[in-house]
Amino acid sequence: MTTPHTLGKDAPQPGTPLVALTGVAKSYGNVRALRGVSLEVHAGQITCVLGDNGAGKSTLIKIIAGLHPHDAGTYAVDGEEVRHSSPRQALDRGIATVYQDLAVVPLMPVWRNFFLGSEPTKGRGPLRRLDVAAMRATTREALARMGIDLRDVDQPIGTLSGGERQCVAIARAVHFGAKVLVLDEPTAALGVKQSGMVLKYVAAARDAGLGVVLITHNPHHAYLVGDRFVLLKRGTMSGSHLKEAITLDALTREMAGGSELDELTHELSRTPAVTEPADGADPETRA
Amino acid sequence: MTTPHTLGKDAPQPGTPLVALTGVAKSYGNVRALRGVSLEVHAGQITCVLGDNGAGKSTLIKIIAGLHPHDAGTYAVDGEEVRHSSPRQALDRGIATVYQDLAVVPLMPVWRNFFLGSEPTKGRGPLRRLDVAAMRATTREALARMGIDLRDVDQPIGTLSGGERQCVAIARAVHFGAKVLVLDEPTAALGVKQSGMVLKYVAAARDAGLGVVLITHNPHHAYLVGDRFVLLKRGTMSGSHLKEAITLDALTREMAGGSELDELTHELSRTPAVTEPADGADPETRA
Amino acid sequence: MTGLAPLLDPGAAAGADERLSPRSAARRLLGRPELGAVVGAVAVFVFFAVAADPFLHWSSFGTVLYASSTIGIMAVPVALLMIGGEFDLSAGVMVTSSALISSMFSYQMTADTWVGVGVSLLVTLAFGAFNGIMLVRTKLPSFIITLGTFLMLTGLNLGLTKLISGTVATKSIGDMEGFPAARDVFASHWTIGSVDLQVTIAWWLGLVAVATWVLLRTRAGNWIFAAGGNAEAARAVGVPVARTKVGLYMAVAFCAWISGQHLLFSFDVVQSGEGVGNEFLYIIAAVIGGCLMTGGYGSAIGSAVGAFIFGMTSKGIVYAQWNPDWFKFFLGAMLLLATLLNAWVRRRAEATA
Amino acid sequence: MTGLAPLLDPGAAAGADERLSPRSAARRLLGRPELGAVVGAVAVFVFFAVAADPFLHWSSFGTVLYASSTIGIMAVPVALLMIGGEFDLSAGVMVTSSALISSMFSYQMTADTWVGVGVSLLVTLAFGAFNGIMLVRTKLPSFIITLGTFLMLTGLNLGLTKLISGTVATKSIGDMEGFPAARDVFASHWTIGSVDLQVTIAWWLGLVAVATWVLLRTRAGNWIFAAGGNAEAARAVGVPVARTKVGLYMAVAFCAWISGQHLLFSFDVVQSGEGVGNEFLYIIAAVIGGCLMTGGYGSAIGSAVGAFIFGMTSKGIVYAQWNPDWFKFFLGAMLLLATLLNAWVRRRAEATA
Amino acid sequence: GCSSTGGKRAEDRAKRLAANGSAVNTPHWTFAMVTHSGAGDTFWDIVQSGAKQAAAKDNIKFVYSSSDQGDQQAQLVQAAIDSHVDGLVVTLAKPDALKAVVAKAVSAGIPVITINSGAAQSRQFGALTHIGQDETIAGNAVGEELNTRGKKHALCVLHEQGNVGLEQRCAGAKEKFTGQMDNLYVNGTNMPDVLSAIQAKLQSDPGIDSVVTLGAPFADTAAKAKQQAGSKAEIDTFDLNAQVAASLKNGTIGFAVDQQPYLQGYEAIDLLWLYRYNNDTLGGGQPVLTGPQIVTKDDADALLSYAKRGTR
Ligand SMILES: Nc1ncnc2c1ncn2[C@@H]1O[C@H](COP(=O)(O)OP(=O)(O)OP(=O)(O)O)[C@@H](O)[C@H]1O
Ligand SMILES: Nc1ncnc2c1ncn2[C@@H]1O[C@H](COP(=O)(O)OP(=O)(O)OP(=O)(O)O)[C@@H](O)[C@H]1O
Ligand SMILES: [Mg+2]
Ligand SMILES: [Mg+2]
Repeated sequence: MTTPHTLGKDAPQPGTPLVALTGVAKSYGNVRALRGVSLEVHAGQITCVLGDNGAGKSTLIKIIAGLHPHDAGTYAVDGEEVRHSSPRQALDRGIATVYQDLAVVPLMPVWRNFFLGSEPTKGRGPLRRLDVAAMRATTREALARMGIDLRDVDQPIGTLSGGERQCVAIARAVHFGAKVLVLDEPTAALGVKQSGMVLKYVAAARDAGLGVVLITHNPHHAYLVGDRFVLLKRGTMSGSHLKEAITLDALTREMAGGSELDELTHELSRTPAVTEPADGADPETRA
Repeated sequence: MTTPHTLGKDAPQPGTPLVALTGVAKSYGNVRALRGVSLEVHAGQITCVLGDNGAGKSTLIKIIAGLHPHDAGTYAVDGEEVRHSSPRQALDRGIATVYQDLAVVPLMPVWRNFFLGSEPTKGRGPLRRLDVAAMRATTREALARMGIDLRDVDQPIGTLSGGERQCVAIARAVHFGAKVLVLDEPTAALGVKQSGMVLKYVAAARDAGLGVVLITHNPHHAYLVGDRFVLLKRGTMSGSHLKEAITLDALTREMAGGSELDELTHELSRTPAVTEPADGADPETRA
Repeated sequence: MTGLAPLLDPGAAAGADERLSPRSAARRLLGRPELGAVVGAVAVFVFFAVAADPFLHWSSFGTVLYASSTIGIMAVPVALLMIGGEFDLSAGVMVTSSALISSMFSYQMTADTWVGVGVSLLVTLAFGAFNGIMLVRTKLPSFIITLGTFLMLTGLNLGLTKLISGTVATKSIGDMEGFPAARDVFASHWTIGSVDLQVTIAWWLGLVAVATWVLLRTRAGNWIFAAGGNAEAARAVGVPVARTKVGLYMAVAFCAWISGQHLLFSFDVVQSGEGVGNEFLYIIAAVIGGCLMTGGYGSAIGSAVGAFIFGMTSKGIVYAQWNPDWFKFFLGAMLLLATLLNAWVRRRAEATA
Repeated sequence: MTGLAPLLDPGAAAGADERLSPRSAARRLLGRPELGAVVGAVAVFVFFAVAADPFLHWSSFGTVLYASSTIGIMAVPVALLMIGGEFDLSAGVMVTSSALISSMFSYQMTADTWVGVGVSLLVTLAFGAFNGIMLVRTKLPSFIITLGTFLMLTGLNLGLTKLISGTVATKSIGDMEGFPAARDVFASHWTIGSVDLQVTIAWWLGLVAVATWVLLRTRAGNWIFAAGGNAEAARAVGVPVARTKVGLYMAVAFCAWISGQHLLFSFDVVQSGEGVGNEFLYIIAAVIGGCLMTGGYGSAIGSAVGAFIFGMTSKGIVYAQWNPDWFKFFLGAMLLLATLLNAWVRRRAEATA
Repeated sequence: GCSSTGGKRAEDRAKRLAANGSAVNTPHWTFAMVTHSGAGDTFWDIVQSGAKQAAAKDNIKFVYSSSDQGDQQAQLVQAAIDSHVDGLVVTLAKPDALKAVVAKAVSAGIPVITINSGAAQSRQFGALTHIGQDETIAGNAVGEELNTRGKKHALCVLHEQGNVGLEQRCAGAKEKFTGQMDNLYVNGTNMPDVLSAIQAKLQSDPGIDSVVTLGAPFADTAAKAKQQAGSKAEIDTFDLNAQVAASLKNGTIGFAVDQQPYLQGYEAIDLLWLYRYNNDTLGGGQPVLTGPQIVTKDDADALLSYAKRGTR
């Protein structure tokens, strides 16, 4: 699965991106979520996708993960054009994903969720069975290393806190990511310590030669680890930069669409600029 | 509903906290999620609740919001001891909440979700009906002011992006928050611009005399707007500080449990400290 | 407000959004849940108009409408209940119970039939309230609760009737006071030309209209959608979920009362064993009409279209005079095809809308 | 690994966690879904042991077990299907179809009965595959799809039987080759002392054991829980949801085949109208045993306990010789009480565990 | 592999089919029959066979429909009226439910004949005549036969709860029976349940000395239950089929009550034809009785072949 079989190419050329999207578009019914977006993921590099809420970042991720097929443009893995009809195919090509809505089954125990879809087995023939002990141990370990100390890997994942669930999803992707690791806002629900751990993991994955796609709203996080930055705006690409070509400040400004966090800081420490009472608009403007 | 009727007190004394929890505890089955936690929310102040993942922050919020009853300790609103058996009662006392899992109904249109549980009506008797036009207009406006420009307030909220959904929940709480505004990680899924807007709203609510409870993992955000900081650790209180008494650095250090973001920054820009390959533990450690 | 306006995205104020493909009004219409089912209904109609000669007679139309209305009256509250995320397996026998109570009370007490009708209303509503309260109190699945009521009502119907009347049917109350008036309300019919229109059709249409109004334009409607779509979230934002569900069960009971009185006043005598299994016809009608089994989505008009499709199909097969041994086979195949067509149309409409 | 260890919270390595209240082994046991149902079963047993003298005779025990097993055999795959988030309304008639095919094929082809049994297996599995494939292809709710198959199979059973046999029942195949051997497999019984144990009980227990193993210890089991708990999430992490669901429908078909062969070889002649309505008994057993109607939760053992509760109740009422007119009433009340008790026990166990 | 015994080939070998065409040249009229039967009922299956035989002979298009719910049956009659059929056969098990719609048919000029149940109302509703008799009368016959056989404690097995016809059969038997008679409801669409329920009843009450089933298919199951419960009760049944005939012959079943359903169907269609063709009515519109006939071991031989081809 890892070696492409396109005519005329025997192996991915050095420098061939692991994943390359060109001019990709996607509509949900009459909603055009994505138009003409291109992106490259290289081995040993972290590509950050940045953008406002609703810009289409998660949609892009879902195309890479094989959850949605793309409507237009091309999608190549190791230089070979593909069209995934299920996430399984992307997984089999070594692309592991953390979805923003996490993709966990609330009523199932943590360890079953961890290995869902890629369960290790032992035994043979009709006696082939889940390697439960290993599954439990690995889950506990992988989470502990992320700074999450679970009371009980047998508790339904739906009873974990938001951040704990997030960590399970990340640990799972890290565990199974063979070639490309795709993370949709992995640190959103995480504490300072856990965020740090996740960024460490991301960096470790990069250093192990994986290609990483990272979505985040935190420019500090992005600038800390990113090698290239793709900016989305209302479904289209509004920029693509290498780390060398941009400063943290410029990046933050681009992400905030012109307004600046410093300015905001300033504003918030003064008497309020917002004159509105908090319980809503005045009656005239209502309807 | 806003004036308490406890014997011997005619009106909340100046200085009486809007919401006061003392020694509150909560267990889920045999999981002790919270023990001996105390917290005060004062009018015109922002109380930040900080802590690791799984520390019990959301559980605390749910008790304030009336979603779960507390197992021990006391809960007083305006000095009057209460025991909410449903979120409706908390809402009627002027406590509006943004839940971490947002509490939206995916298949319902955005505007119906916005007003769910507190729908404005017009007409009388059997002709009493939803004021649909006003509901639509208010929703669109409230979101636009938050920097979210919705294509269609009639689309099911389940088809919005994560951040857009978050903004709907926040806008709703801000719209209905009469006295106390409780926000569980409101900026987690938000972009730089939207986060700024939310913090502005929070500040505006404070300045309008509301008491605010804010949960966040971002020490910058917390320090920017918070007046007092309550730190939770593994279900118990590990500290409570006024803004005057703590610096941003100290706060960050406390939140990160000793390790520091700066240190991390340093670490990440070096060659990796994590020696592990990204695809998991070595076989020996597994079972 | 004004202070924040400049922060707004410039594109927002402009009416058209570049992120939307243009979408015609006709397409919008096709996207509506109930109008998908209408396509299925039209297809079934055309099919039988061709396949069964008598199907196009005006008198047959009256029969088909009547058959649809008897299912449709119950399909309306059952659809609301399904939107609210619950089931009612006792709906079918509750109709019979309601008729039995009315008949037996009037007869045994030698009371004016209207008294029996009133008592029946109260008792039937109590059954509904029992279902609802048990559900919200015990938090057991509605399938179990209403299955229990279903079995108990079935037993009660038979046991009480035999105890009181000595046979499995009630005694005739046709000669009692108030009977003609009550018959006018629940079981009269008008003859327009050669078409015989039963009053149940009016009840049906009225209920559909009221239910549609409630669903789309009242707070209760909002709560019904929310209770079915995500009960936890609804509770969290202050929706009285328990009260909404109890109300829905009582709505089912109310319509069961109407249907029961129709049964009584059109046939005068009630068979205690009937009604079993009809609950599924109501659910079928609601589901064909686009209600989700999992709650949170559907419409009252859809349930009416579903009942109409079912009525047309089951009577159309009779009019077509196909081999009755295969009746169920044809019924199943037609329903499946109609629903498939409906789903296909809806998906097309959504994809290209 | 070692490099990260110091970051671990100090409390982690220690076995006991201060955030957990101590919890006894007995309490843990009570927390299991199926063991909640067991309490209901024990209560029903004790009740009838007191209320009905003959209930405690060994021979009665055999009868109750037989009644439970005929429901239980089908309740197992139906429970798995419900855990996987789907329904099968065609399960009841499919049993009859399977028996009819086997009988009619052997008779019409004058073939060894084993050939008929084999053909029946293939055709029944094809029905199951049809249900599953239609479901995953059309994305319609399983209620509608299997309702369609239910009606079509009901029609087919009657239509084909009349077409081929000329009457509503099959011809006797008791004198054909292979019949005795097949009867030994599907419909024999052993007499141990005064207890008559039917072979279906062995089939039942075997199926429960296999299903439990599959659910808890195989990948397929993990996928079943995931498909029912959150199909979208399962698909996203690479679970072959469609394949899993088709497989579940085929499992239902397989057990329908076993039940069908039992029907054929114990009664020799098959009535084409049989089986209608039994699908609900299977669902009832699964739900009493703790399966969630919404999927993602339940157990095979639970379905067995549910079938046993149902078998004890329905036969216990006969042994108690209560007024048969009220049979359904008692049945409903007992089922409701057993489930309530079960839910209550479970909630207590969870709250204090 | 092939079976050398039994099966279709054996049947074919034995079967001599006479080709039959219609014997008359009247127009191709359509006659409808609407009954209160559930789907797949053996009794009504034989009624249909008789009707079809007569229809073939008389050049009639025969249309059958049925529903066990009164209001549904009325709707089916209405559908027949809408289709302008030339003759109508109905059962009046639930006379009140059908009263209005039968009157409608009569006023639309459709000749109506009632069969099976409804002898009392037939005339009053405007039907030409009634063929067959009340289930109560058949029940009475069973009660009397049980008396003559010296039975003391009988069990009446109803395979459907709330079914009027079945209730009448049991009530009729109880009326004439001098011993004690219990009712037992079983789920007729679930044969294993029928088996275990009868077995449970026999185990709980060893005094039962006769079991009366209300449909032929349940007689064999009752016999099985009796054997497994170790009871000595005699099995008797309403209606006939091949198994019952065979069991009568080998003594597993004591007696069966036959209403000659074939005759009910055949005569109804034939009389309708006669009425349309020649304005004939039989017996001045008095009910024509088709039974009840008690059949025992002595009649079994003759009946077996008829039952096998589905006409008895
Ligand atoms: N319904 C439940 N059943 C059992 N345990 C639960 C339940 N809800 C929460 N918990 C447990 O209680 C603890 C506190 O959870 P809570 O959601 O309050 O954490 P939190 O501080 O909000 O974390 P985060 O920052 O990750 O959102 C967690 O360890 C969680 O596993
Ligand atoms: N299933 C869907 N049906 C219709 N519209 C959708 C659907 N999913 C997403 N959208 C729309 O497509 C746009 C892009 O959504 P997407 O989730 O990709 O945004 P995002 O960049 O990930 O935002 P966020 O940062 O808030 O997560 C949004 O405006 C959203 O409303
Ligand atoms: Mg997103
Ligand atoms: Mg939380």
